[in-house]
Amino acid sequence: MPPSVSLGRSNRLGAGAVDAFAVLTRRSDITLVVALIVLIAFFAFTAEYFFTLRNLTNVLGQASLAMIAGIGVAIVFISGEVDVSVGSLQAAVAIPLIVIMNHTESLTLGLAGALALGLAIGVVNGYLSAYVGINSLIVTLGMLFVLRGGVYLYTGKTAIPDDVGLDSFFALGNESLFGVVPYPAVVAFVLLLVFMYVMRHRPFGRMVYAVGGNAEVARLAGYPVRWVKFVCFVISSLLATISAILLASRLGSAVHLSGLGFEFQVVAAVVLGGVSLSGGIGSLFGMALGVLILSFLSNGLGMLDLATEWQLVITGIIIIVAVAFDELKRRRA
Amino acid sequence: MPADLAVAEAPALALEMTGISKRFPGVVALNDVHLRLEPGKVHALMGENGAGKSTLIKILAGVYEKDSGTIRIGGREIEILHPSDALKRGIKVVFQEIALIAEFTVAENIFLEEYPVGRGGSIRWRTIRKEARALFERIGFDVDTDARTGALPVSQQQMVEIARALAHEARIVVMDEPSSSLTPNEVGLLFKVIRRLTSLGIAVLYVSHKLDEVFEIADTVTVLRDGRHISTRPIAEHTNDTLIQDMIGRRIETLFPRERGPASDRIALSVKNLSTAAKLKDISFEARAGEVVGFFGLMGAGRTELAKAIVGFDPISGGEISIGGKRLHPHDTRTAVSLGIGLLSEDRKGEGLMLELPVVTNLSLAALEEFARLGLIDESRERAAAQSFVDRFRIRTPSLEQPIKNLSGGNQQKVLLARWLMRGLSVIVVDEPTRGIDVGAKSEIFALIDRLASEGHAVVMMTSEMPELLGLSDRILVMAGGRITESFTREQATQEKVLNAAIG
Amino acid sequence: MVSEVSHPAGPGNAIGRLANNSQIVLIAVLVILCVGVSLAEPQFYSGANVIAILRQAALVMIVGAGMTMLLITAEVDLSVGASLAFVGVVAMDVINITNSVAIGSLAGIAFGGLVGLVNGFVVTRLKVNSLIATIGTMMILQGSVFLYSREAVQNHHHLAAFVDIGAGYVGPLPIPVIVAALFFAVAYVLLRHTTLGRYLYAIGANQKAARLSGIRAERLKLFAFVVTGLLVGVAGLVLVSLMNAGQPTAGRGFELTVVAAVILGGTSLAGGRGTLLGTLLGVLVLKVIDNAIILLQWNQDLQMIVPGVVLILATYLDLAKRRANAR
Amino acid sequence: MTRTIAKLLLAGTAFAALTAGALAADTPKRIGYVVNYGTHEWYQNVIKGMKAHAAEIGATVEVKDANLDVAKEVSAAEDFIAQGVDVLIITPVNEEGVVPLLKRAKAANMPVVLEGNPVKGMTTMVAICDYDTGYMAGVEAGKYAKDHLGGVAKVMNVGLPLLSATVLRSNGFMDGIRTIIPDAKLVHDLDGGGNPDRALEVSTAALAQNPDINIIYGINDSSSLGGLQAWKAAGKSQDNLLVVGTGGEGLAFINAMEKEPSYKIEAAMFPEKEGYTTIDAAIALYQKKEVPEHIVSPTAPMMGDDWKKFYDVAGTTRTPKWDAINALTPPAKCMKTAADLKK
Repeated sequence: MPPSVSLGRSNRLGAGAVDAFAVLTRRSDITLVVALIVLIAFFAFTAEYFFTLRNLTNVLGQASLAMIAGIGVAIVFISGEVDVSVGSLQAAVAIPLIVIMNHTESLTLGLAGALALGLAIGVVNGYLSAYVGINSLIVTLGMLFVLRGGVYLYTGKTAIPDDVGLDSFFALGNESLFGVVPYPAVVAFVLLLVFMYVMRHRPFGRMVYAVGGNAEVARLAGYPVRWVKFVCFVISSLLATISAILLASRLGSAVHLSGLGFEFQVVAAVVLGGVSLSGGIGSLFGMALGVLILSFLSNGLGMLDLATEWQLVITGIIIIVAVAFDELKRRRA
Repeated sequence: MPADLAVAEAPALALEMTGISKRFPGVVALNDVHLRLEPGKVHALMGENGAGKSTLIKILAGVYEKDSGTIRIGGREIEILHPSDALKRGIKVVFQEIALIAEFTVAENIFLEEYPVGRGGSIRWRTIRKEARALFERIGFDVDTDARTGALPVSQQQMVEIARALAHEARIVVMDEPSSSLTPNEVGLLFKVIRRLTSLGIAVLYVSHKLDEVFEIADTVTVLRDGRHISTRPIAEHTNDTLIQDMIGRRIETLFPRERGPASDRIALSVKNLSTAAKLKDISFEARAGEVVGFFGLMGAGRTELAKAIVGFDPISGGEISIGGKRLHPHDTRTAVSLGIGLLSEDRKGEGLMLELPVVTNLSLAALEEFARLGLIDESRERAAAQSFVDRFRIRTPSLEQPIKNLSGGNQQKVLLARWLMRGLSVIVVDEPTRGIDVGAKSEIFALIDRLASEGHAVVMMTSEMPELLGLSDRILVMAGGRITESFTREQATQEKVLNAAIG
Repeated sequence: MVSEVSHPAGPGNAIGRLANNSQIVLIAVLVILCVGVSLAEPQFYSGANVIAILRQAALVMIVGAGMTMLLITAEVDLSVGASLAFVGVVAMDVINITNSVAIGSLAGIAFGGLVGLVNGFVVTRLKVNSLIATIGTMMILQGSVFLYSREAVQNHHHLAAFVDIGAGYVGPLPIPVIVAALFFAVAYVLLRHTTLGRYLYAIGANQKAARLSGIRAERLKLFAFVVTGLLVGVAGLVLVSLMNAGQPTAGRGFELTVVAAVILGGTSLAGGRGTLLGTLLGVLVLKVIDNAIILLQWNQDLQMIVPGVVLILATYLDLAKRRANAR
Repeated sequence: MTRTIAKLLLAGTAFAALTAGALAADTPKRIGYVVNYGTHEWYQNVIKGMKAHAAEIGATVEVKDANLDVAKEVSAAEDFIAQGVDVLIITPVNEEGVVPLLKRAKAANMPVVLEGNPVKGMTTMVAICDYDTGYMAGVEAGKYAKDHLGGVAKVMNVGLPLLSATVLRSNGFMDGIRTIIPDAKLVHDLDGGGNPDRALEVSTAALAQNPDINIIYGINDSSSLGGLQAWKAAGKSQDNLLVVGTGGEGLAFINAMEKEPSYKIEAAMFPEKEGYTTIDAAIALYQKKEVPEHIVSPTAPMMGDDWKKFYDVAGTTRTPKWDAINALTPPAKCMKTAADLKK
C-alpha cells in the first residue's frame, strides 16, 4: 500500500505492537505442535540414533529446502491461488547458477543468474494467472511440464557438474553454523521469520490474506487484487529458487533430475500445515510445522528401516486425515 | 438542472453527478441521473428495490464504471475507475452486504483500507486496537474489537461496517440501507454516527426506502424510479404520501393485486416445535392451501434459517415438519421436494441460478424427471413445457438457450419461480422474493405469488419489506432471535405493531 | 447486446452449444496437426500408425470419460495413474490363481471401483478437497502396490482371451478402441440425454441450487468417483493385457495426461462446463502430438514441453472466447 | 559352503589375497546402503545379494531408498553418517549429484563404496560394465542376425537417455552388432522411460513407422518387453524378429525366453552378484586395504536356455546358482564408462 495513503493521524501514536504470540496460538497450530512433539518422542524411543543432536540438526537441514519453497507456496495458497511449478523450477534455475559459475568463477554472478531465471518464471506464472486470468493450477502445471522438458533439452539429460568447486558454494548447502546448525536450516529459519513478520505485520501481508479471504471485499477496500496475487507468484518462484541454490550446493551440480515430485512434497506439507486451498486461511508457522512433521516422519521411518512403500502409504494417510480433521474443525467453528 | 448553474455553485458542492447512465444486459439500470451533495448535510436517496440506488452508489464507489455522465468533487471533474480512486477522493461507502474480511478481527477490519504503519512500515497493532476501541466507545457501541468478525451476528457486523466510516478522513460518506439489519437502538447509534459525520462537514448520502428514518435524519431527498431521476426536494417539502407517490409512481394497493379468494382450511404445511442448533427455537406454525403466510423479522431474526430448515436444506435439532400430513425426514431436500415443498432462495446467484447454463436447463431442473423415461430426457417435451412457462410468465429472453446470467434480475427470479411451478409443489417457500429486481418485475412477482395461492398452493413468504408483507400476506408471523414473537391476521397488522414485535 | 450471445441451437443442444464454441479451435488444431505431420512424414497415415494412435487414445479416453464427469461436478481424481498400475497387478495375479480371464477382469475392475469408492467417500463424506484427497490416495496406492508385489506379476498360463483384451482385433478395429468407443457412447448419452447427466452439470454449476431442487449432490459425486474408478479398472485391464504382465511401475504420470486431455477438451476445472466430445478431441490432439514427435524423430523431451504449452494456450483461448461472449 | 564359493570367486579377482585375509581380520558390523531406486526389481536383487553376504560375516545391511530423488539421496546418506554405520554404500541417482557427499563422508572418515557409476573423488566403485554388457549382447545379436535374419539388422533401441548407464548399454549394443554386421542400422532411437507402458507406447509408434525393424533392443527388461508387446499388439508374427533384453533382474525375462519365440538374447547382469561383490569391497575398505578404483562385476549374454545355468526358478522366486555365477570372470576394466560419454 502506497505510504501516501497511510494515515497521518496514526503515525503520531504509540509504537507498533508485535504479537507473534497471536500467530503462535492459532488453535490448529497448537494441534500441529503437539503432533510434532509426539512424533519426535515416538521415534526417540523406537529408533536408535534418532534422538541425537547430529541427526536432529540433519533433519532441520533436510527440511529446510521444502520449508523455504513452502513459504512461497503457502503465500500463494493464502492469496487464493496455487503454484505447483516449484519442482521443475528447482532443476531449471540450477543451470544458470552452475553454468555461470563455471564460466565466471563467481558465486555472486551465479546466484544472480539463478535468481534472474527464478524471477522470470514467477513473472510468467503471475502474469498468466493474475492478469490474464487463466486458472493458476493449469498455468503452473503447464510450467511444470515446460520447465522439466526444457531442462532435459538444454542439458541433453546429463547433469552439469560444478567445475570450479568454490568452497563458498560448497559451504552453502553442506556446512553448518558453528559446526552444529546446517546453513540451509539457518537460511530457512531467517526467511521464515521474515515472512511471518511480513504476513502478520506488513500491510502487504494483510492484503494477501484479505485477497484470498474475499477478493471482492479486498477490491472494495481499494486493494490492487491482481497485483497482490502477481507478487505472491513472484515471491514463490524466488523462494523456490533459493531452495534450488541450496540443493545445487548439496549436489555440487545442476542435476536434470532434481526436484522431481518436489512440488507434491511441498504442497502436502503446506496443506498439512493447515493452509486452506480456498485461500485466506493458514499461517506460515503452521506450514513450517507441516514441513517438520513430514521431514521427521521420513527420517524416523528411515531410521526404523521401513521401506519406501510404507513411507508413501503413511504419508498419504496422514495428509488425508489431517485435512479431514481440519475441515471438521472448520465446520464446527 | 441547468449545467451552468451547477458549475456556478460547484465550489459549494461536495459531490456532483450529472447525466449518469448505466446499462446491464437486458436492463437499463440508470438513465441520465443527477445528484448533488452539500458538505455537512444528509442527502437521502430513495426508491424501490431496482430503482437504481445501488447502481448509482456502486458507480460512485468505483465498483461499476458508468457508461456516460460526469462526476465532480469540489467542482473538479474526476474519473472513478477502481474503488481505490473513490477512497483516494475521500469517498467512503458503507455497503448493504457486509464488506468485511470474516477471518480478521473487528479492529483490523476497521483499518482495512489504511493500516496505520510505523516509520519502519510495520503495522501498529496496538494503535489499531486502541483506536478501534476508542472509536466504538465514542459512538457508544459495545463490541469486542478482538473478536473474529465472522463470528459476530449480522447486525453487529453492520455496525462495524458503519463505524469504519468514522475511522477514515472521508469527505463523502455513502450508506446503503445501513439500517436494514439493525435493532432500533442500534439505529439510534447509527444516527449518532451520522450527526458526528455532518458536524465534521462531511457530506452523507443516506440510501434507504424507510420513510420514518429519512424524515428523521435527512435534509434533502432525491427519489429514483426505474433508473430515472424523479425528484430532488428538501425533506420539509415532503409528506409520506408525496414520497411514496414519487417512489412507487402509483397508489400502493394497485401494486398488490388480490384476485384470490379466502384460504381453504386444508393444512398443507405444519411445523411443530422446530429448533436448530444454530438459531431457531421452538417454532410452530401451519400454512393452509391457498394461503400466503408472511414472516417478518429484522436481519438475523432467523427467517432464512427457518426457510432452509423446513425445506430440508439445513439439519434441525428438534421438532417435526409435515407436508400434506406426511412427515418429512429432516435434512433431505429430495424427499422434501417429492413431498411437494420447495424454496425460492433469497440468494439468487448463490443458491438458485446456474449462471453459465441456459434458461431451459435452469427452468426444468426440478421437474426433469417428468420429462424423462428410464432416465432419458424427452427434450422436445422439456422445451415445450419451458416455452409455455416463458410465455405465461412473460420471461424476457431471446431464446431458451440463453445463458441465464444474461437475464435481468426480475426475469431470473421468474425463471426460478417457474422452476417450482413446473415441479408442481403444494407448498412454496419464498425468501425475499423481490430482492434486487426492478419495480415493474416486482409487481409481476407479486401477481405470481397471488396466483400461486389462488391456484391452491400454500405460500410461506420471508420478507423484510413492510409493504410487500402487508400487501400480500393473509397471516403475518413476526420473528426475533430465532423465535416467533407475534402473529397477526391481515386485518390486525399495522406497520407499527409488526415493527414492535420484530424488535422483540 | 443480449442477442449477440444467443446462437441458433437445435433442441437439447443447450449444454452442447456452450462447449461447442470452444471445440472449433480444437478441431482446427487437430486438422492442422494431421495435415502438417502427414506432409512431413507420410507414414503418419499408414494403417498401422493410425491404429497405434487410436489404441493409445483409447486407453486415455476410457478413463477420460469418467474424469470428464468428475470435472463437470467440479471434482478431480489424481489417483488414476497409480490405480491403473495396481489394477493390472491385481487382475494378472487373480488370473494366474484362478486361471480365468473373466474372474481376473472382474477383480481388476472391482478393485478400480473400490479405489473410486474410497476417493468418493473421502471427498463427499470427510469433505477433503478432491485435489488433496486423491494426491493422498495416489501416494497410498503407489506404496501399497509394491507391498502387494515387488516384482512384475508374470502371465503364467497364456490365455488367448487375456491377450485379446489389449491386442486383439474385431475386423480391422483393435478391441481397446471398440471398448473405448462403447464407453464413450454410453457416457455421451448419459451426460447429454439423461437426467443423471443433467444433474452432474447442475451440481458443478451450482451445488446448492441443485440440492434445493431435490438433487442428492453428494451421492452423485460419489457415483462419478466410482464410475471413474471402474473405468480405470477397464483401462488397467487393457494395459495389463498389452504389457502381458502386471507392472507395479506402470501408469506414472497417466493422471496428468488424462486431466490435461479433459481440460484441453474445454471442460472447466470450476465445474458445470464440458463435453465428452471435447475430451475426445483433447485426447486425440495430445496423442497425435505424442505420435508425431516420435515419427518425426524429434527429441522426445518435446513430448513434455508441447502439451504444457498447448494446455495453457487452449485454456487461454477458451477463456478469451467466453469473455467475448459475456460482453 | 557359500564361503568356499566366496573364496573361489575371489581367487580370480584382483584382491583375492586381501579379502582372504579379510575373513580373519575384524569385519564391519553395520553397513548402510543408499539405493537410488529400491522398488526396482534389479535393486531388490542387489540388496538380496548384499544381505546374503553380510549375513555370512555377521553384519547387517540397512537400506535407505532415494526413490530417484537426488535430494533425498543426500539426506539418506547424511542420516547414515549420523547413525555412524561402519561402511556406506551408495548407488547414485546421478553421478555428479554425490560429489559433495563424498567430500563430506571423507571429512567424517566414513568409508564409501559406490555401486553403479564412477564419481569424481571416489575411493572405489563396484559396477558392471554397461557398455561391455551391451556390446557383448550386440555381438551375439549380430551372430544371430547373420544366421537367422539374413544378415539384416534394423534395430529399434528402446533406450533411456535419462541415465548415462543406460545410454552406454545402447551404444555398446550397436557397436557390438556392427562388429558382425557392419551396416547394422539404428532405425529408431527411442526414449522408453525405462518403464513398460511408456516403452510400449513409444515402440508402437516407431514400429508403425518402420515396419522393417527386425531387432528390438531394450536397456532393461521392461523396455525390451514393452517393445515386444508393441510388436505383438501390431499383430505381427515373431518369425523374423529378434528381441534383446538387458538386466535379467527378475522373472520377466525368463518368462519371455520360455514363451516368446523372438526373445532370444538377454544381457544378464546378475544383480545378486553385484550386491555380493559390493559387500566384499565394503569389507576390504573397512579394513583399510588397498582396493582397485573400479571393481567389475561380471555380466554375460544368455542365449535360449542359458538362464537355467544361473538360476533355479521355483514358483515366483528365483535363486542364483552361485557356482556358475562366480565362475564368470569379469573384465579388468570397462571398454567405456560414463566419462567417455561427456567427450
